[in-house]
Amino acid sequence: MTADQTTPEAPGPVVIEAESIVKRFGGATAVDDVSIAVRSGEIHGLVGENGAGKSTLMRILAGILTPDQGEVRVDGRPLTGGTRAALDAGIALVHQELSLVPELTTAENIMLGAFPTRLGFTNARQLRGVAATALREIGVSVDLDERVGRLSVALRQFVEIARAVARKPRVLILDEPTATLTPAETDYLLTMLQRLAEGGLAIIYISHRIPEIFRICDRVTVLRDGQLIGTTPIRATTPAALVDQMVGREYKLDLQIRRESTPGEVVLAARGVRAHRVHGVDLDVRAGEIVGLGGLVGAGRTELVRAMIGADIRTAGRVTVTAHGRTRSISSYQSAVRNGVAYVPEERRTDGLALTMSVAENIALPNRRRLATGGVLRRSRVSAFAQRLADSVGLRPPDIRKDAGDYSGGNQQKIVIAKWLGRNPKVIVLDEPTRGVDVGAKAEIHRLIRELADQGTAVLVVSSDLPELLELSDVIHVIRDGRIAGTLSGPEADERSVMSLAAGGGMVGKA
Amino acid sequence: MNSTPTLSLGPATTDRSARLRAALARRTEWRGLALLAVVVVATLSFEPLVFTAYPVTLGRVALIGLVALGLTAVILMGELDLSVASTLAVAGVVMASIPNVALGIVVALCAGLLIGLVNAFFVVKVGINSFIATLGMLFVLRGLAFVLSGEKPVRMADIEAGIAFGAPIIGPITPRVLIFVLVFIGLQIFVTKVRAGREFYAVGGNRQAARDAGIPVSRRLVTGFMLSGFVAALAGVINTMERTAADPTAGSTVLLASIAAAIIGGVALTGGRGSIVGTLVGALSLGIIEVGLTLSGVQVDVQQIFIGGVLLLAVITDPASFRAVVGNARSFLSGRRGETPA
Amino acid sequence: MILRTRGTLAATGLLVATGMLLAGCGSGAASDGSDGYTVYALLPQGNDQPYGTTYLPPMQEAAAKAGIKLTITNSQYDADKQASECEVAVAARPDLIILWPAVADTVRPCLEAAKAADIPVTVTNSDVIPADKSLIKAYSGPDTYGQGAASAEIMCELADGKPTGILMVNGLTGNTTAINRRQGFLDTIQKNCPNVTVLAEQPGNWNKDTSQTVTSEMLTSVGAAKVQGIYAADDTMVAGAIDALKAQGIDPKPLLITSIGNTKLGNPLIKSGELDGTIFQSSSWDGQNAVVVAEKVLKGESVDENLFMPSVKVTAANADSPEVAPEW
Amino acid sequence: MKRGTRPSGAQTLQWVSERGIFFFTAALVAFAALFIDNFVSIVNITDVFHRAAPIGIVAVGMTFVVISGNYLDLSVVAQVATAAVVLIAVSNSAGLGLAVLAALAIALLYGVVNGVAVGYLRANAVIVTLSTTFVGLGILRWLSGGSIFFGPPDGPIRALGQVKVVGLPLSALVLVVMTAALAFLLGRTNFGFLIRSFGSNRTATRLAGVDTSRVVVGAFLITSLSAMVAGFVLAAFSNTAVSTMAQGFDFGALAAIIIGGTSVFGGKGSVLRTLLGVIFVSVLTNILVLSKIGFGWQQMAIGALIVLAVSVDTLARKAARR
Repeated sequence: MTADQTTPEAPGPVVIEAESIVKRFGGATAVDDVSIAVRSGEIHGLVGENGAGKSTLMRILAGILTPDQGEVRVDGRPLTGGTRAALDAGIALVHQELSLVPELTTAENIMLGAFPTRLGFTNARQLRGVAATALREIGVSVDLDERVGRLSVALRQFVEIARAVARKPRVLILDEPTATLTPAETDYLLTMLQRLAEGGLAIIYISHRIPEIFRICDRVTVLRDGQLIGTTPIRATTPAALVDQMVGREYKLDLQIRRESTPGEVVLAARGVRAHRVHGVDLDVRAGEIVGLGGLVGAGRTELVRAMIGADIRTAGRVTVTAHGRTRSISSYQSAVRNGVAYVPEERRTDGLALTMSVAENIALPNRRRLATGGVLRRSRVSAFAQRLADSVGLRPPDIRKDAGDYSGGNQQKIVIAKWLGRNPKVIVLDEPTRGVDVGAKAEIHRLIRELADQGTAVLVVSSDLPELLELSDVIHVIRDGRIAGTLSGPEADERSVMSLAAGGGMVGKA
Repeated sequence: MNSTPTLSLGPATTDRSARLRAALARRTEWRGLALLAVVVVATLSFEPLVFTAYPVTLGRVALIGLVALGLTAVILMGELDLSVASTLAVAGVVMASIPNVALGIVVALCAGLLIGLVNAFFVVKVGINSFIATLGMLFVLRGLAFVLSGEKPVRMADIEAGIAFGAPIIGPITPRVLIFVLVFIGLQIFVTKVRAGREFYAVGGNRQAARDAGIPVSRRLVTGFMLSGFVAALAGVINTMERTAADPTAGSTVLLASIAAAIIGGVALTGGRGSIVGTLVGALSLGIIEVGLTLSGVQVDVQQIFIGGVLLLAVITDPASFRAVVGNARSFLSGRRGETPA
Repeated sequence: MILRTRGTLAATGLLVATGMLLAGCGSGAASDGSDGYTVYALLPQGNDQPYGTTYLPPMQEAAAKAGIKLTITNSQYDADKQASECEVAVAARPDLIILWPAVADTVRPCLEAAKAADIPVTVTNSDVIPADKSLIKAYSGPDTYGQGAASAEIMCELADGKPTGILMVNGLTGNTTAINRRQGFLDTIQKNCPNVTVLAEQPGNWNKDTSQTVTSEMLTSVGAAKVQGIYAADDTMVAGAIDALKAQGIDPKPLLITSIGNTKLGNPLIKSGELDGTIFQSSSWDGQNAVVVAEKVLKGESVDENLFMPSVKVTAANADSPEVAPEW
Repeated sequence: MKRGTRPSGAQTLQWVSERGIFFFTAALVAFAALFIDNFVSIVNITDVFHRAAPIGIVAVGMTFVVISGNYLDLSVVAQVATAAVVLIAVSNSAGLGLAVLAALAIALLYGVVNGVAVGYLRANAVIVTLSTTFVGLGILRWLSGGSIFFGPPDGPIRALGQVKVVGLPLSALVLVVMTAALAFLLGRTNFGFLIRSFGSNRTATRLAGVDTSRVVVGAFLITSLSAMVAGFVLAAFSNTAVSTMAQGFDFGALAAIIIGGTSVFGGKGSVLRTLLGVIFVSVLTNILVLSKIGFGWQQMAIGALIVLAVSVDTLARKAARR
């Protein structure tokens, strides 16, 4: 525990190394001749756009996938034998998608796959004991007997980390652990990781968030298109250089580029909205205005927007949409859609797209009425319509006959937006529009959102990505405990002001 | 030194009543228990004989429930075994065809395990959805039962052994009920206390997670299907012993009754949710209704209308259904009035 | 959590209401008080099948006349269900049990249980196997084996010693009646007229449409020219078989066609000459005598071991006779 | 990601596997035509259609429920029997027109009850349709008394059953017309699009502003109406009706749908595939009967075929992915 901050590089011997790894899926090469070595006590950043092969490489390290070529060595010994062997060798992976079993308890989830047994029977006392120790180690308190399905998203993320820690790993791999966390939680997590590394753990940290990499990593490896671009000590690089390496071109993060906006009439108006985790919210969104909703995960932002548009049950309150001088009340989700509301949900894979259907069909879905004559869909009209929209959102490749499931996260999000563009929405509600999306696609999605607003659409954005929120929004409402804790606009809106409202005055972590 | 910073992300339940409430809310058997309570109350009021003649009732429950218990193991993993009824028939025919009773039982039970293995092979190795694989096996095994039996009932060689088997052994408890209770206890312990059984929930609740955590998912699936096959074969053996002959058409109503028992008891067909106790509760409800109606001499068509009605009520009174109805009604009303009540 | 609890409560409420309803209906059915005999009749069919439908009313009528309180169950040919109903019946301690075995081979334990409880058992419609005869008081009903045999006798007479190839349409696979009739028919032609040979056989599942399809297919399979006759295990199926012949442009009249039943569907076919012979089975005789025999046993009167329904052969000669008026 | 060139062998395999049912059916028919005596004759082809038509009409309708991701509709057995009995019994006493209307009303009732329970109340389709089977068959038997109903030998129902179109029975034409109509409905109309979309992802479909509960009701209604037509066809074919008809149509139709290649998880599949699945099973059963093979073996063959067809499909997909 002695704070030895003076040796940030090469703190210990190499624990895990992968040499010349190649992995193909079907015809596509996901990882192409990549080598990486991580030392004990090191936090090793791994960055790259979506589809760069980060997750595949990590799954190979964790024994979930077998490489087509090359080998993984732990302490110089080749690793073969799948997940089990990797676990035994002390490799723990915290997944990007939550990999918990909702019906099992917190303790059982932490010990999943490693239940202590006596004669085949699980040893409940030992199980809870080890789980409790792991939770204590990461400093999170959770009811050990609660079903994980009833925990908040953030808690589940920490339970997952506790599971990795409980195995006393020598290598801890985290794949975008902060994607669902609020800044305060992120801050806590990063501090915790540094502490774990000081204890001699080798950590591989994958993130899209460049500042996090610079805050905790000792070295960083960049992947692009499945190939290794390079590994550099963090002090020898800059955020800009790193982004350039990731995208392979000169790229500027358009932070702080705010839009000139001249909002019009109020289009979306909510009064006294109450719902599960929402305790009375009044909210207006004007034509051509981008309203951001900030706050911690679990503060009730998603619940608020879903209740507003009728996607979830609203227990009280009135929400109206005004278009062409007529004001209509939203009583159900369908009435919301009928009156010009578009909704881009948080979970695009499970809620936004029919993955086994073509891009064209996904785009046609909300527009089916106008594409049909007497209830019969016109194929040529559908494909022309879908193609036009796919092109307008910059879908790559722009093949509308492919299944939506064949596209990467960023492109999938573009499809979701495209299908709503066809309706010329009066209001568009976007929940975490760029979560898990690579840098390039993120910029394009931001461009689309701005264009919509410029055309007079009322835009409501929920985001945990603070720079994104600040960059996009004309007005930011910060939600705390299901209520609006404060409203910020113009120069007063910055990271500090949003955070202090979100956390309830007393700012957590360092300034 | 040891004071690590902590993060509070939600209430860690501490007080006793909250704990109890949380523990109760976790259970999945409420709907089944509600139905059972109603059935018991109703039966007590019009046909108390059901309970005074409890060995009969237990016998019927054991008949409906035994196969359902084995099936639950498979359903917990998010799979389905439609071949159980046919397995029951095949095992019965196999057993009755072998002159030596003990040998017959062993071979029949092995046949059940083998059938489970074959089902598992198609599901695990070939990668077919279990609904389809076992639907195919449903036909194959039913056909096999006819082929093996020459399309007619097969009498046991040793009828006396069968008759002795049907007699009560401990008080009024017949071996069938005893075996049912033992299987129930065994499976209950298996899925709550044994590591492999506990992991069934992981396989059904989040298969990828189970795999990533190093749980041998394939082996668990094989275990589950073999359990289901074994229990179905056991039911076939018991039926044959008790009837002193194997009927190749046996068990025609068993499949749907077992699935119904499991679902009434709160076992989710999507996997990962439910319990062995729930299935028992479901089987008890169905058994008591049936015996009660039979005892009071209700005609079979009217019985069917009752049972179907109760089943329909039980399945549409799921809390999720209520939420859906309440939601719909609320939206409808607020749509009408243009405003929702504060 | 709150919603969940509320949902459960509401569910319970609804279920309780149903339960009350059930209880209300049930109590009406369970009236008692008469000091007559109580009898359980364990049948495998009832109002769900044509035969049972016409079997039940005469049975209930006879019971009412004899002052017998009759409780009827219907196991729908499920041996396990019938076994459980038998346990229920034994537990209820009636004065007598009337049994119509769902699967004859499986009723031994039921008979043993009844004997242990000192409840006499009479059997109706389908007899128990010979080994179990000692456990029952009496049997009344058709001789299903004998019906097959009688139908075969008509066939033999018609074939008149000439080599005759026939098709056979059986009942539902695995069903006791189907098995017995088939066996009776096969045994008799083997014994009486080996000149009759079965060219092909398939189950017709007691259905007219299934029978028509399989008959047509069997005709194709063996070659229609080689087929000189058809035996079907009941009149419904023979009607389908005759339709199959007609559909292929074959006149059924010259062919030797026999079946069992003389039902409302079969009788006109006899009269039109398409069906050459069938065996009359009176469902009302069957139902009535089930109770008559039971009553005799209850009163301690002596009964014959077997009271066989006369297996009356019906041909064009006696098709109009009131004695064989079709009942169903 | 870089795209390599896919080995052509695997590509071919996948192409074949996606069209498996077309090849299987063609191969089986070719085999039968070559090696089974009298297979190719108008009489025998008529028999194949007699086998295929009633269950096929049920299956093409039930495809809607399967594609919508709701497993199956077990109550088709009760529905077919009810429609047949109502058609004959009511037309005997009150005329054909009223009989059809009554059957239609009952079919709509079935569709609405099943659909509302599954669509609006989110209840499990297997249990819902199992309960409606119990209730429906119970009521049918209670009211009909289990009697066999038969129409007059010169009645309109009999006449319809005897009509031939280009040498084939009217039921074959009904099957083809139903398939074509339902294929159009599923493949080309908004309603069919919503069924497929709902089967592929119900949440996404709801969030596109679709009244998904109504879509489910629609799927069950289509199934019910098809079952009604199947009941009519069955009644017209034999001119008789009884409550024990159509046994095994539930899993039989499902087997045909699966052999056709429609996914039980919903989203993927087509009505034409179901038709081929039905024809495949009917031809196979026909061949077995023609070869004098007994009932037990027939069942085994059908079961083995389900497993085989799906195994080949799955393995080919795996191979193609490699």
